[in-house]
Amino acid sequence: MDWDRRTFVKFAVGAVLGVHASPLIPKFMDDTAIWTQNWNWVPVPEDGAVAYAKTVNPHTGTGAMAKLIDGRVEGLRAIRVEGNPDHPLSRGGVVPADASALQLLYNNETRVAKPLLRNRATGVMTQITWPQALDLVGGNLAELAQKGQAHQAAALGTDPSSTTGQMLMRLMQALGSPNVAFTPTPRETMALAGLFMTGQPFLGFDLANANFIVSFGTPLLEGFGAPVAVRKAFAGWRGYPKNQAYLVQIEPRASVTASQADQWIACKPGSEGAVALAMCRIMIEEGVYDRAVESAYGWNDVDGMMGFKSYLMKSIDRAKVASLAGVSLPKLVKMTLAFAKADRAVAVCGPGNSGDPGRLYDFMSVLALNALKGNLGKPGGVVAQQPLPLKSLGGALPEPKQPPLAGSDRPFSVNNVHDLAEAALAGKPYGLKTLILCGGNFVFNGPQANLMHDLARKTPFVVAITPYMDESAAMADLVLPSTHWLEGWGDSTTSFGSPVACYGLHRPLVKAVAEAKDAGDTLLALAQRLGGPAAAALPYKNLAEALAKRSQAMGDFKKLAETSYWAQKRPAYGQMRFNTPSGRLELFSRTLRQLVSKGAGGGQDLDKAVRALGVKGGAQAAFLPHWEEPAAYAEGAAYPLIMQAAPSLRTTWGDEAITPYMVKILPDTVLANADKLVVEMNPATARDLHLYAGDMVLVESSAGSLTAKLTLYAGAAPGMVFVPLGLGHQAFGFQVAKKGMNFNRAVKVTSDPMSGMPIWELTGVSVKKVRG
Amino acid sequence: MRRWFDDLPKYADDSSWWPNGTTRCRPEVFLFWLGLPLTIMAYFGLSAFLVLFKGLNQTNMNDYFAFGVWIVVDLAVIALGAGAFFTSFLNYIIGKTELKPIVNAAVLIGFICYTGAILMLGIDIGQPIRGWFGFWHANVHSMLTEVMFCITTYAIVLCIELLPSVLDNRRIGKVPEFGTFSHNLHTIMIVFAAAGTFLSFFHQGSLGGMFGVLYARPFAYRGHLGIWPMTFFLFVMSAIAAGPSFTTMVVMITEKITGKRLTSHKVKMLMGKISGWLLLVYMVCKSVDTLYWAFIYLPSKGLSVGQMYQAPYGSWLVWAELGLFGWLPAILLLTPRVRESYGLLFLAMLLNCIGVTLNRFIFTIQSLALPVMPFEKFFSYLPTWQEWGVASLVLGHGLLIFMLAYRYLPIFPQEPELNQR
Amino acid sequence: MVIDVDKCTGCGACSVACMSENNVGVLEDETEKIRSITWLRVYQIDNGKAFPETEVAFFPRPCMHCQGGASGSPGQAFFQEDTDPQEAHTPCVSVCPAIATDYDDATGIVSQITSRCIGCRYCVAACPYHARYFNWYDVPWPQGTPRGLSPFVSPRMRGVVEKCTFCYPRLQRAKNKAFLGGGKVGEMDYQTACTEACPSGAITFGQLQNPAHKVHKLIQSEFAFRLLEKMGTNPKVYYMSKRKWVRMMADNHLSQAKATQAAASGGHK
Amino acid sequence: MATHQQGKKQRSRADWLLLVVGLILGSAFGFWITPTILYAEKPQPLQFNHKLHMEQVDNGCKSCHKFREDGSFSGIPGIKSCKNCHSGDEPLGNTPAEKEFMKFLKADKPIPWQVYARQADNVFFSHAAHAENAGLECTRCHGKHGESDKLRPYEYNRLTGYSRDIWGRGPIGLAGPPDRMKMDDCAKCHRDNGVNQACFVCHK
Repeated sequence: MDWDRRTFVKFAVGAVLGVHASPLIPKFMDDTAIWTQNWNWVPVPEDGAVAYAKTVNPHTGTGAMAKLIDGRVEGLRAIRVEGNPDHPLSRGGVVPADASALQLLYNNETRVAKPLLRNRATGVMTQITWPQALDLVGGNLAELAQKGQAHQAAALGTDPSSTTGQMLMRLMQALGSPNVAFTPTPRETMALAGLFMTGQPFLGFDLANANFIVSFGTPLLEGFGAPVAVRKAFAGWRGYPKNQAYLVQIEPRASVTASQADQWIACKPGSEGAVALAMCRIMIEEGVYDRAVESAYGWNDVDGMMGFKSYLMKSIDRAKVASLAGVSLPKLVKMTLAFAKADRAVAVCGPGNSGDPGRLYDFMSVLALNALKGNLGKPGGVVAQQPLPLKSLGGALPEPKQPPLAGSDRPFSVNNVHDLAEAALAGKPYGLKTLILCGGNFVFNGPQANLMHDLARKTPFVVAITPYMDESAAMADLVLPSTHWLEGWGDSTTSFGSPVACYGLHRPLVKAVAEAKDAGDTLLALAQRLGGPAAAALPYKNLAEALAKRSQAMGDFKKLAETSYWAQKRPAYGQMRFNTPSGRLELFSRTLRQLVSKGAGGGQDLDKAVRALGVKGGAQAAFLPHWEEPAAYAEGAAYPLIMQAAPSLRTTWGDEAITPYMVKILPDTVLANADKLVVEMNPATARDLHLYAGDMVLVESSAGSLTAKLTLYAGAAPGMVFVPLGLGHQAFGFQVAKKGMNFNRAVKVTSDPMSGMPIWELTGVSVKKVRG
Repeated sequence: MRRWFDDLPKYADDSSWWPNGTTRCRPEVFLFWLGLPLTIMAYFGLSAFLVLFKGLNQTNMNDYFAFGVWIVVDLAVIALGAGAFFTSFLNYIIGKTELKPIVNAAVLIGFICYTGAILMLGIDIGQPIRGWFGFWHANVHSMLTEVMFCITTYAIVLCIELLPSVLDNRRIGKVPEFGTFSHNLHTIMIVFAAAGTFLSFFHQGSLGGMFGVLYARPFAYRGHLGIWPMTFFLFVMSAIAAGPSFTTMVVMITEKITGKRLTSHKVKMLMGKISGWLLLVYMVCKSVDTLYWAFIYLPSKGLSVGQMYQAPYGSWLVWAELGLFGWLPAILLLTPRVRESYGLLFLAMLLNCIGVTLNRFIFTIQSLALPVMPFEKFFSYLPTWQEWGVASLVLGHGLLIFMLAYRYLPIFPQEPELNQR
Repeated sequence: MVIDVDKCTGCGACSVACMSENNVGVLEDETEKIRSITWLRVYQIDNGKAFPETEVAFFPRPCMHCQGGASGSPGQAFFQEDTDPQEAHTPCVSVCPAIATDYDDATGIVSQITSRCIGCRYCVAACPYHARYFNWYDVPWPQGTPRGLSPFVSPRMRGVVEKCTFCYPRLQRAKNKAFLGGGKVGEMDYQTACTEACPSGAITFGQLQNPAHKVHKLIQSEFAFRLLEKMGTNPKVYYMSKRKWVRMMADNHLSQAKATQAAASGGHK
Repeated sequence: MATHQQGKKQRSRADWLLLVVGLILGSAFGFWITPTILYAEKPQPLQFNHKLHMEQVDNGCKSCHKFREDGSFSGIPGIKSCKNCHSGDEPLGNTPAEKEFMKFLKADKPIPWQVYARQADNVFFSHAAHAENAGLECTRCHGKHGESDKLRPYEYNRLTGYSRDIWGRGPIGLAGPPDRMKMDDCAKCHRDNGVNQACFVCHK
């Protein structure tokens, strides 16, 4: 036998056949098919036992449920945030910020894991230990206190009613500093309006039971109070074949609320309050108002000063207001009559579209309108919330000797971050040496972001207590990691506009990132480190203990923590109690008058004092619900357009940052071309300015500017430019950072007449084309 | 003293490989010109690497333009390559032996088109390593499955059909086994021609069917005849109308470049006539189909023809496709005087080929560009350089194969005779 | 599924809840909407009127889970009625060459098996709703973020098509529970993530053919409609609105053809 | 031509023998490579005696491999589950494996078991549907694993990374469960029993 080509071929054929007779080929094909399906860098989440834990998102007020999974190897982790169907207000619904909360929780690239010390010169951050960090802050504060400069330390927080907020106040007060300030919110404006007119600081709107709702420029469906609760009410208003309630939206833009409303009354920006007053006058003239209001204090003239009715008759002419507001008078009259006729009608005021706290006199006007409708204390009307049964964290502390930075020139003031920053930067009456930023990311959220940026830059020692490496942390000398609300303790109080009081408690559901501590625990540790009055003012082991003490009246703490909320059962219907000096509803606020007169005398002095507080109407109008032209109108020819925000739950509402998922669902009318903010303008206005869709424009106010891409939207009021909120972060990872620009950087904050609250609803701007 | 490169011309002398009775350019000239396809291939290589390594984000395709220039080129070259099966069909099965002188060229062009198309399809899919799932886990209801099966098998058939030409190379043919094999192959070629015809008929049709079955895409959807949508037949018809034209055109271009006569003008005229008649039939059907679609089908879906053509894909496309590149070449090709003129014949065939390419472009891109939901936006699409790079594969590897084949294989049996001095 | 357009406030909670349920990733640039994977996309529409008559509404658009084959379906054309059941089928299912997607007759859900998908995108081309999304990119998961991923939905790789599944894994788990308890999967046991999340309760989910389910009643309403009904895709997602312009916007109408054409060419200067 | 044919005749028998030899060798090569080269072993972190544990518990496999309340299946029990019996600081028996185990227990560290029956991530397998609803025995798919007194070595496919149990230990790999747990086996059983075969029944 020769071993030649033919033999070899036979052998080879045999071998090939043999291989095919073995499982090699099909097996290899099969394995290859499987192999092609493996992409090793695609994560494989671990399975495990599922559990749900109830909690409340303190940023949105939503009753949430964390879906937890207990993996055999990886342990307990949260995989989703869902709605809590048992929560009386949000009943299972969520907003995007809730549903995507895990993206802020689980991201090593944006969370602060350990205390960090920043070198101001180089900007380099170095990790330090907690004791070192506490020594640094404690030492700094102690030194100031020792030198009698405690007042030159200030702390900024987000929510004064939260336990952490209370702790912050007590700590600073014990230290001897009057400077604690919080984010201004419409809750304060509402509290003032309520106090002045009814003596009740906690007023809410019984939206769910109303069947005729008139909303005065407040974004009911884009972020109002607890957004889910409002939506639940809204859902009840809709129906087939006819809607269950009639919603009227008065605002300059065809927003979601305006579109979903049964009627949209497009008005000039800032004229909403005037429209409310015009409605009052129409109701009076047509005789369709609740006669009980005639017994209110200030219905008629008092003490030789104008009463509400006289004011309306003198200054609010329906035709004039209609033309001033740019609305059709017959439509307005028709709507007013329908409002008056409806059995459960309510007029709603609230935060502006730009997220500002609202104008005091507008709120008062809307309250007056409700009073005329006679819905105070009625189902579907304006109701007073039961105060939350929360205990104080301790006895009263001595008042600091120095006057506070902000608001000392006003008869009453709400300590807010903006005024504090303005005063501190001006050095009037003194400057700051130490600044503690407790959450809130003020450098981004402002309200006037440029100002907060300057404050952080110019204050010698800045401490940021934050879960994230955000814009504020980036400017701080010392960054102290705090917990995300899913991994730490904390609480939240009744949201704006809610008809019932509602307390939310969140507890640690998953293990906190590295060395993060609850912000409250950090404050307690600081108090311990400082010792003396500070330690005495906050005698708690930890935040949980403080929470337990504070919420004692709500029952067993452990149970409360598991339920996650406490809520007033039903709105307080029935005759509203008026805790006013007159014991009646006050259309002319005696409280306000007394407060103002305390500083000034009567007559001429009073008028002067009132005008000094920014009330253009003088003493005759100052104590009445009345309308004043917004400051943005007076910006002059250099800023001919009016800028307002176009809010959306897809961007943000409140102090928490936008999440990657929220960025992802932004339409291209908000964010376009990877990183361009998009602003809206009416096509006619754009034509007048020789601008076209897609142009890059510079929107400039006297306080700052932003560049953006222009989109034309027929639903935008002429003469205005609408800017999305909450974009333009420099932090929060590649999915969020460097997208768009920050609305708060172009905003000009002004002082609300009388209340002095910072307002920024409208800003005078110029818009011109730029290259880009 | 002998220098090292003195022997080079001897080594490079490849004249013994040239087909019998032909002359070819000098090796260095040939090598120089090889640079062109190699450059294109390098461009392709870079683009393909980027696409395979980084993913399809290197292209400008998106969820609205799920198909892009690659599919257009694929469809176009497969249609243009139809000359292979149809010429083989006429030659081997119908017995039109007059076409013999051009069959080899047709098969070669078909081979180039099909292999190019398959390679591109492999890059076009998001998971190239799973490309074979179309066979492994085939869905028999999908037109694309049919296309995949037929194209692949037909490419194999084309290899077999091309094999005799390779084996007939002067040097290879001298190996006795190869010679015998080649001879045997020639005798059974009719079987492969039949198989090729069958396969081609189906995949040409299925390519059209791919669009015609998209019943939720009003631009592409067409009524059915049996289980096949009208586009099935229209695609077959347009392919066999354009294929012979393209084959002849390539031959004519080669003639111009090489300065040699490769086939007699009679053959070309015959090819032109065949193309012309087929194109005429196709144009009649296509026109009827278009009218039906525009005036009966679309209105039934609440749409108007006007909506179908929006800038930049305006109504000029219809006029171009049906008029300038449709009826015009049909009439030209059917005019004997046009066929007799070398230049005019070329022009008519060129118009014909552009027409079929345009048709494939319209079906691929415009079908997708048209938003079906009334509130959707209208998008347009422009390929990236990477996409052009991959798309240029057909050109690059086509040139390369054609140059090599022309130089070494007896593709044109009439060449020696026509170029006798 | 029935979506009440009059209740939808376009907040996007459904979309985000969907993404977190289904492990959808986020790229660095998501403004390129034609490449951005949003299983449930909320389309904003407007009535095209000038200020102050402008009005907007939203169409949340999940996968329609088309059944195909109902009235007005393909074969009404030319030569004969289409009798092939495969042709009168879900537009995307019949075209897939690798059986990476199927139509479950028991549930009416159109599946998508991404590990089978070869990424040819033929299904993407077939879907008129743009409900199918191709993974153009590798999904970047910033460090730490995979901890928040759900084990019930397999994350996808680059180069495959994915889409809304009506949260099928939720049915799988609901069935598990039913098997153990011996009961049946009730209406509320299987609800999609978007339905649960919607703060205004605009989405209702259930079995269309089950008279005991809410959706069954809702779709009888004169205000109920579907997207592109004329195409014959026979989708399982219904919409409701009292507003005529919204209902008109759901399909192509010859009367509107001219207007949309003008608008489209106007928008593309 | 003639010489060729002659030569062929002369050598034909031996040639055909070689074909057979080739066949056998090729086939042997195939059978050898398939398990030997293709699979690798990984040690289990601990030894575990199923038999011994089965004697101690009263509910069979379900004593430890439990169904959770929501109908999901716990799979391999976590260390918490072990603590139900191994509650004290002292080992219950005196095997070296248990001593090793006590280390994990004391450190409260999860035991990194290699899972023989681990399917791909995109597989949804409902134990409730099979063990409860259809009433299948565990052994139907898992064989006599529960009666073993020690853990066999864990083998995995070098190419795919999956456990050898999925493709089966049989040389041909056509055995079906309990030897094999491939999708084809799932599909076959579903087909045979008239169970829904849609993709989403078993995929996620």
